[in-house]
Amino acid sequence: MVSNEKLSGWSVQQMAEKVAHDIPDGAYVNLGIGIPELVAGLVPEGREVIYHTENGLLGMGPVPPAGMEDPELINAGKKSVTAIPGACYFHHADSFTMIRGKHIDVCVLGALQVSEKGDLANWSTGDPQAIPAVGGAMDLVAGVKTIYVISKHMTKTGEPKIVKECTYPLTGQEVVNRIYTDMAIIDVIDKALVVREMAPGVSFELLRDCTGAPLHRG
Amino acid sequence: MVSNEKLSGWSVQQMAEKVAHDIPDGAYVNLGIGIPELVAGLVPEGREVIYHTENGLLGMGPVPPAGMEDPELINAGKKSVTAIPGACYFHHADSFTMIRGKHIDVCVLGALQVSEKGDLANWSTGDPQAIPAVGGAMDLVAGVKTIYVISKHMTKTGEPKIVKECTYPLTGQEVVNRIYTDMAIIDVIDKALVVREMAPGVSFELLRDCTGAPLHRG
Amino acid sequence: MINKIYSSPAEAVADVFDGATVMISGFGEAGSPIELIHALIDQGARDLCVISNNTGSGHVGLAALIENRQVRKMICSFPRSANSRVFPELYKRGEIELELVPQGTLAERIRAGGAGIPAFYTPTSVGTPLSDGKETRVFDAVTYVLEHALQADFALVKCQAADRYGNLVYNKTARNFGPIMCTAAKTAIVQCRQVLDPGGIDPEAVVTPGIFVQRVVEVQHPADESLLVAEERRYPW
Amino acid sequence: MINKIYSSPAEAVADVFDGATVMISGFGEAGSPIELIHALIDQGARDLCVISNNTGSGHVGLAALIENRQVRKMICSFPRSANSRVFPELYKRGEIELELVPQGTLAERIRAGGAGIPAFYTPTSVGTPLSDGKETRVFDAVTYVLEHALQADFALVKCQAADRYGNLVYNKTARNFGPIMCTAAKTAIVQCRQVLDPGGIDPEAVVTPGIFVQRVVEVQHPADESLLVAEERRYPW
Repeated sequence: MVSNEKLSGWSVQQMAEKVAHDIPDGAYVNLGIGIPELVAGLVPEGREVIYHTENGLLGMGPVPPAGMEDPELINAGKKSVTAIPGACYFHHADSFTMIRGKHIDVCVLGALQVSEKGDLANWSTGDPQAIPAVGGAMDLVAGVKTIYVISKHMTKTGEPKIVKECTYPLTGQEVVNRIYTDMAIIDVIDKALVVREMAPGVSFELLRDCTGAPLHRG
Repeated sequence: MVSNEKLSGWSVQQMAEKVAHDIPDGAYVNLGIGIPELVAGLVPEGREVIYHTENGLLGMGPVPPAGMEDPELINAGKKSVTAIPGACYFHHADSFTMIRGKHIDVCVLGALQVSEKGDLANWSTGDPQAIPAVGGAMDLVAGVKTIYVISKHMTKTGEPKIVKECTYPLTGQEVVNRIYTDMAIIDVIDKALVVREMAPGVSFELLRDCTGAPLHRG
Repeated sequence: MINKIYSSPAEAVADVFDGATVMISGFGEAGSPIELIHALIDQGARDLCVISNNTGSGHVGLAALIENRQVRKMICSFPRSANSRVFPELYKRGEIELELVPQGTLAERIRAGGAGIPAFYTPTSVGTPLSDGKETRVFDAVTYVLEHALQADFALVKCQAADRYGNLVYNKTARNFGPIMCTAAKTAIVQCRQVLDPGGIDPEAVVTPGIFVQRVVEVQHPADESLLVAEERRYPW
Repeated sequence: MINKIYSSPAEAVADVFDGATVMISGFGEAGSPIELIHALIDQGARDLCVISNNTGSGHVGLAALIENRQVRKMICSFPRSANSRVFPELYKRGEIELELVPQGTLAERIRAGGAGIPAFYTPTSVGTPLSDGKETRVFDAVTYVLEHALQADFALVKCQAADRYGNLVYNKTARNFGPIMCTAAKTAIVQCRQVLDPGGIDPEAVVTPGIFVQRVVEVQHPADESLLVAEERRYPW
């Protein structure tokens, strides 16, 4: 295994920029908790994107200025947010009608593992000691039209996160459309991984060595 | 068969009064199209009853004065109505959540036939030439807690409408709780008909002769 | 910029194709998008499957669409009413198909279609001819029938006000099937009395979130269908 | 006269019985009916099955109810969060049951419980451990899992304003599970910041129609749970 230390790949900020670049004008987008939230601030000028948060807000705006937080206006990560003019509130069954009914265009999620078939594992390591918690992740991957994963290419211990078969419990089967890592952008097409772009300094051979499943040149 | 002409039973108005008398204070009530609509005007003083109309209004008020009709404020019979202070509007899926989810206390419906088991036929004579139309009747009988039928005891041609088995297509099975006719008030209890009250001049023997199923004294 | 406002009913319905499934809002005349329906008559798409609670009145709106022989099949709960002439006549002649659905089941099937639920169980219609041939199942000693979701290529819907995002509010009992039909159609086309600026609708009071709406067209003074029926008007005029 | 207004949280929760199933609104702290939960702690009903998206924060509200050992089982989608201490500890010791449900399935099961739908099919969780042992079925070449309705004896819900009929409006993302929980409980108990006269809520903007609500209690200034958690407060005080 190749250590992350040696890679001169994209920063988290650059990964989020790559995702943001691929979000089309007019899209309805749900951003997972954590790194995916960075994407909202990086969408190119001139595009209007509507953010959905599954706890009942369409038209989520940026974080409010300090002191202006409202504990009853939060996102799925339970952080304070704002609402744009033209936003609306709704209850949970209506919110998941948007998700499950394939009304949301893009969802950006983190990952523990992605398989070459597009299986995603991102909610549990299967550790019997851990408290299982799933939230809306399984609904999002089952219902959103396009699933983007944003993740480091390898784990902190240098194991590939992109694998032949996920060993962690699945969030969904054959659901991921594109993976953005610090090393590359990889599409899942017909249960196979196709490399779209590599970070500066990353060769196909290096990428292959850092990936646990066969890669195809795009 | 005994002809309707010979009976000195209750008037339609009196039948509706009997129904109205049995609607408890605070009840949520859906009234079928036609004679059942009379009930709303006859609820005893001092009771507050909330009327639901399945086309999306809870808190339906009386017919508006002439000239004040609003074509977008109608009841299930497509007649102009009003809304009381404290009314609310909602869409059809929410309206039938109220019905199917057993939130409505009482529904008053007309009948073609009622069986001794409480089966109701009120939407079709089965005539293959007729245009079938069901509306919300099947949902109402399946979901409302208490179903009252208000109907002439016999058909215009002197046939009993209360029968051993319905010959017309059913609206629902074992759904009717009480039948109000011009001759009597009859409960359906454990698949049997129990006479609660008879109109002046109606004897049990006469009632039995006019009914197509066994009757029990209450 | 997101702007779902179309300039005319004609432009909004231009791509309805032959054989399309079209949901049409309204309970009787209340909430029926008569200007959109008339635009669809002008446009001429044929062989349509129409999902609507009724079959229209007189010779305007949905009745006129049927009379113009653009509808192959109706899915509805109450196909006849005091002023419906067109559908009954075609039906008796065997020239139009009918799928009769209890009103609450119709609403729930549409809601399921919008919510990604392919099928559900309901107590409605058990033991009646309308569940003939359908799968039943017992839960907790009660029998239920399996019903399947309804989806459409287009929905034609009438509302009160909209913004450029497609957020909608309705008027009184004209709301009826509109909100659920918007969710269940690939392309929801809405006529509104008024277009407001974003934020012009209270975000707590939005009934249809814009995500469910693809096209909005302003019709400030929609025709009063009951008046047209009383005047025995026919469309096309 | 219909008057669903109760004088205090204590009076509103007085008849919650041992072994009851109780739905509790809220997504994290937003929409959590903390005064009703504290009244339930004072009241003391035990062996409860609680349906709520999370398991509470710190040592107040839902976390305090759990800490007071009144809860036998939690049904929720996300039982741990930054400030949840009580549930994880009991769970690890095997002293509380957990049924983990995907958030959208949780919402839909509650909605079904209120709508008279005993069961439905959903694509969520297919192929994952959360559908283990559940019935699956293919519609149009896609696999779905059968999920069953959730109902409750009581719902404890927080909203913004109510009238004596039980009509409710909510505040922003504190709406979340409140409206569907009111529909799915035999007795929906709601705390509101303000009681309005009938008609004081726009009939077009009512979120929960009064038919779904049995009891309303005014709590003008509900506690800010996050503040209590930050101050490490414990209930009972």
